[in-house]
Amino acid sequence: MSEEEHVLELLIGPQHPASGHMRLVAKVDGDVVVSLRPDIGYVHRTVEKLAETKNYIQIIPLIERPPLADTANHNLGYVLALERLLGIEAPPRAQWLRTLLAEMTRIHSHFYGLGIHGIMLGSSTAFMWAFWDREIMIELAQRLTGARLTYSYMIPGGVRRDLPPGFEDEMDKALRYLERRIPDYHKIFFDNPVTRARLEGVGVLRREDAIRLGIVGPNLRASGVPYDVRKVDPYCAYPELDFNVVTREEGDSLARMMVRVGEIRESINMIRQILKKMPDGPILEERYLKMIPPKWKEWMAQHRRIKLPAALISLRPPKGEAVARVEAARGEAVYYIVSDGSPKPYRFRVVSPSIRNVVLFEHLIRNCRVADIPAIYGSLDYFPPEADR
Amino acid sequence: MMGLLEWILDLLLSPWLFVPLIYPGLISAFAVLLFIIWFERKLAAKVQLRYGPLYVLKRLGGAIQLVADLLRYLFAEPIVPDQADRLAFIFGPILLFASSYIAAIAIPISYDFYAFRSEISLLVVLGLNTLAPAFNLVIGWGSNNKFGLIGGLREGFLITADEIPMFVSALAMAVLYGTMDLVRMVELQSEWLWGIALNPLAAVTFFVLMLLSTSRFPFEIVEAESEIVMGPFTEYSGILYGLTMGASYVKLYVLSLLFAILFLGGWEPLPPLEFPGSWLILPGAVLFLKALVIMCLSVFMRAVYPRYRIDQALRLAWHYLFPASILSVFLSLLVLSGWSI
Amino acid sequence: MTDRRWSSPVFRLKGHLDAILTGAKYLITPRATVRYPEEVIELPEGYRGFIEYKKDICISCGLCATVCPANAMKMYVERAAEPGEEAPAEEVKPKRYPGINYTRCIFCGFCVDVCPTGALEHVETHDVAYEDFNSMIYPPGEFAAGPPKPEFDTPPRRLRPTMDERRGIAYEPAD
Amino acid sequence: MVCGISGSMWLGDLERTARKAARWLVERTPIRSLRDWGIAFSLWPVHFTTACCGAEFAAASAPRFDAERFGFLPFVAPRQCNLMLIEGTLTKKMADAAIWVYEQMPEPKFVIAMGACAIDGGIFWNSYNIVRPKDILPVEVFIPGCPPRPEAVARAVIKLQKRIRRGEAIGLKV
Amino acid sequence: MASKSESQVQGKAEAAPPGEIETLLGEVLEGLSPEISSARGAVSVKVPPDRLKEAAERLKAAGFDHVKAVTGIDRPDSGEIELVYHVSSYLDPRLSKWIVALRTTLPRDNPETPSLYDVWPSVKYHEMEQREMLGIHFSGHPDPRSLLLPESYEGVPPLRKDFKVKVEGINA
Repeated sequence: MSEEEHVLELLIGPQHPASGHMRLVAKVDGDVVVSLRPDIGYVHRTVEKLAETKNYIQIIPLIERPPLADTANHNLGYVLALERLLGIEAPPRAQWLRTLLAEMTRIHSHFYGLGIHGIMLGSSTAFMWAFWDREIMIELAQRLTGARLTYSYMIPGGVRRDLPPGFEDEMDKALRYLERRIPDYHKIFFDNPVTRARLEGVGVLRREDAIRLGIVGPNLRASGVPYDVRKVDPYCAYPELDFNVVTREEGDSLARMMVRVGEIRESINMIRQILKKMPDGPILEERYLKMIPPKWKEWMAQHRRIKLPAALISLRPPKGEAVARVEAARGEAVYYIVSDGSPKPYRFRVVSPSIRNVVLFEHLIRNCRVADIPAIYGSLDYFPPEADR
Repeated sequence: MMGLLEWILDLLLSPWLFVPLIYPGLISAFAVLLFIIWFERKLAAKVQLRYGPLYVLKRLGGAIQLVADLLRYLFAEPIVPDQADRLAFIFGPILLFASSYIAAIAIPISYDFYAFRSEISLLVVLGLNTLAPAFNLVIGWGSNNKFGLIGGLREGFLITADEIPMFVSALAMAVLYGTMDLVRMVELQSEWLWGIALNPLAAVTFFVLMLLSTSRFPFEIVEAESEIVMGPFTEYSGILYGLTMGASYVKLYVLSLLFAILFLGGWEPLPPLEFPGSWLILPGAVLFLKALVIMCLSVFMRAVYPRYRIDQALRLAWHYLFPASILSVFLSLLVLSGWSI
Repeated sequence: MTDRRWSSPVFRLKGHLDAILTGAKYLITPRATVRYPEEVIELPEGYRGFIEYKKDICISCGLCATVCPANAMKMYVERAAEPGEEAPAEEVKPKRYPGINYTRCIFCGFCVDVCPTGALEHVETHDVAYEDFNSMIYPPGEFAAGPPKPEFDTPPRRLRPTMDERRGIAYEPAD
Repeated sequence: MVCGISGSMWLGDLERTARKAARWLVERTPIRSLRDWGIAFSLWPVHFTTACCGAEFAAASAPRFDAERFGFLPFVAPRQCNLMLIEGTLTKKMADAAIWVYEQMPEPKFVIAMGACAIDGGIFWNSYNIVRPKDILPVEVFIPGCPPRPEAVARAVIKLQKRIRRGEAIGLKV
Repeated sequence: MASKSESQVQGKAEAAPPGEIETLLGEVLEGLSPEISSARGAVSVKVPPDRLKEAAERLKAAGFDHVKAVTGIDRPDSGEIELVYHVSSYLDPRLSKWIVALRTTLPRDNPETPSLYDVWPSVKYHEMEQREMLGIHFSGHPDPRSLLLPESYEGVPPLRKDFKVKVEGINA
């Protein structure tokens, strides 16, 4: 028989319980997937082109939409690139606040990934629990920033709000709750023999392949490459934080999941350190702070937030270009801005972690079983809007 | 007039109509269906720290959620895809549902109330039960959908993997009791011990296989939504879908009744009662409660487990459950010889 | 690095038991749900919900419309009196006021933060759904009339979330 | 998966008569209000995530907000669902799929547009690759926000329930 | 060169003495007429288009094992499209600190360049994206499909400057 005669082409998605916002074209021989081709672009919202029509500050909300669960890290990446372009730096307290929100976002983004992985394996409890524990961090982030997910918190030169009163105590209780919960997750999901059977040895990404294909984030670290931008090229408050880069050697789906769990633990530790070491001081760079009308000073101190100075609306960075990279929850995000001196960027490039990981679909989901498609997909924590931008 | 009413009542209460139509047949099967699906959702919701269906009837915790769902199915547009095999598509679910519940007719509900009593009534129940998965195959093929086809094929693999060990573990009990007559089995359990104490291995094996054959978690493989949408039922809408969804629960109900009779002493500890009327209600209720507990335990697994891959389920069935069922036969012999010494 | 213990059936059996027992444990754990239309979570101060507009202190500077990333805030020209009518000259002179278009608004709060007089402010309301597309567009007059309000059949209980070590988020009555 | 849609399982002239009779019967008040009650408490949105609002949609089904209380159960295949929630931006590529999925759903069926992007594009209003859902689908309820809070999703469901029970939303193709 | 002052502004690059990476790149790319300069956050290396692949091979051999981004920049004023490969290393901690922007310019009316897929397989999806967004033809690229845009898309590639999107003023 020719190949066409015994291979069944399955179109998984875009309407499919486990496809997300993409289509997977799987060629299936019996129960074995011969090859799989990801068909992405279903959420391509043209961020790079739209950025060319927007002022620099208006791009902040724009780049937050694609990586929705992981907004703060991407916001930070963009703002760092912009600050490099402008030649300014945020004051220390703002840097620590940024790091705080980035780690909080990492926790809830990882829970998001774990929850989606759970439902893809059929464990609705893992999904529901993860989405519940996410709410803890979301609730706290909401007190800090005023929004559930789309914080738009970091602006060039600083952050928009200061810690609300009593935040440290509340955070401490929340972190202790999360630490209590993780053993239960282990019992019902991570160490459930069924989960183990589904994930162990499934979708193994070897170390050299991970490097060759340019994989990022927990997926890379699960294959034994200790590459983490927070260590390699530290930004904000990370040089002063004590944390480990979580790695695993196996490179299978289970390892990828467990790296995320390990990173949640690390982030919990980091948040404790951040709240302990947070310096006092202004949260916006002085030159912008001076532009705010004096009549707002008292209001700002009382409400612990800042007014946007009008100068920020139409920032005009000098001609040139800047690159910044951050370790977002799903991996390294690269922001590249080319400025021609006008208030709008000349070329704006976002390289999100998901677009760099999309190659894993065709690489990993091959010669595995149909049921392994969601198991591997879930373990990648791939978020199509982030990839398509 | 009264005569007519009495005649109808008599007819209804006669075992040959009562058993297939009312209990444990159609009507109670529907009642169980309404209850158990709601209960499954509530139970999973509780483990997941939430409420589940609530506002449809708030005082009873949303207990009639399935009524609303059924009404919606009933009034939804029935769609038959152009390329489906119309006959298979329409009659598949009906036959699937019917064959899932038909085995209930061979189940006795008391020492002296049954549609028929036979020396081999256990075989009748098991045999009729094996019919249902075949219609899953028909449905999967008939709806002419790739996911349906894969789901049907999975069912095909699972039939052999679950039905054979299930037969064997049930027959282990027949070996133990020395009969295949379900009424006699209950009688013997009242003299000895409950089957679950006599042969726990067969009980556990049978229970796991029950989960497997009714596609409860962790073996919800035939309609594994994250892999193959709804498997054979992907193309079904409206009331036909309602039937396909209900079928596996009805099968679970029948198997739970069988489990209660084989292992939990049936309507024990009730002795044959003398006063009129009681022969119907009390033993039936006891049996029903036991079956209900088994069903609740089965649906609780949804809150605990992800699902196995098909090959893992097959391996589990052939590597562990099948040998376990064979072992349980020997265990039966051992117990029997121990008993007679 | 693979955990060798998992190859032992006994260890796996223990895993099954652990999972089932953990599930059972959560049968008696209190629920986390806020029953929304009856109970409402009180939002923290400064939550970025719908926007309240105080037209009397607006100075028509247009910064809000300039900063709006989604072009949802627009300046509408308004005259107190039509030209030709008998009116003081400054009332005939067109003045521009912001109106908001919730079909686009992304609730980033930039307009509120940039407003030099504090004429724009967030309210906590966030849970409104519309049946009509055009009713989501608020020209200055309607914008100034106040933010949209959700209707409740019965007045809801307001709950204030606080963190709790055992339950994650505990709620206490806010009133 | 090419599946055509056939309106009915009946054949020939019988079909028309039966349809007429069925419609007449369904339109009678007690049956009709029973039907509307059933539909209102059994709104099953199809798993069709169009963009990032899916994250908040998932949060709406999650324990803290638990939309399942309203009988709102996200379900797997379009054939079994009667509600389509456009969760955020609809790109051109996705719009084809959206129409396809909507066509596959049995009547009565409803559409809710969630998020600014699904109403008028939101921050992506001038993107060259988006479609406004109200142009291609009969949207019953709009939820503003970017993304809307889970409470707002619940609010939209309540609103749709009320509309159905008042007979304002019939969910049929005209 | 601006590298020293920039790195001080960032306050991040103290770990390596400025100039080290430029020297290294100069050695690696000797003979390919590279123009090396430090921009903010990256070290820029410009090579002629016909030397791109060779430069890539040498960088790969020097330990730059993956590509972070491929970016095309349309410059209609000079009639060119600038192509930038942001390259770095996972394994060599000395190189990981740096991002090298390997750049070249292509003519705008017929932008064609050899695909670097053979050198760095990690460019695959980036090059596909730049192809459909800017119309750059990467010869030797293994996958001819469009990536993000619908298959039926026709017209000016969207990220070219002559592709205009609608904008609105602040007035209603």
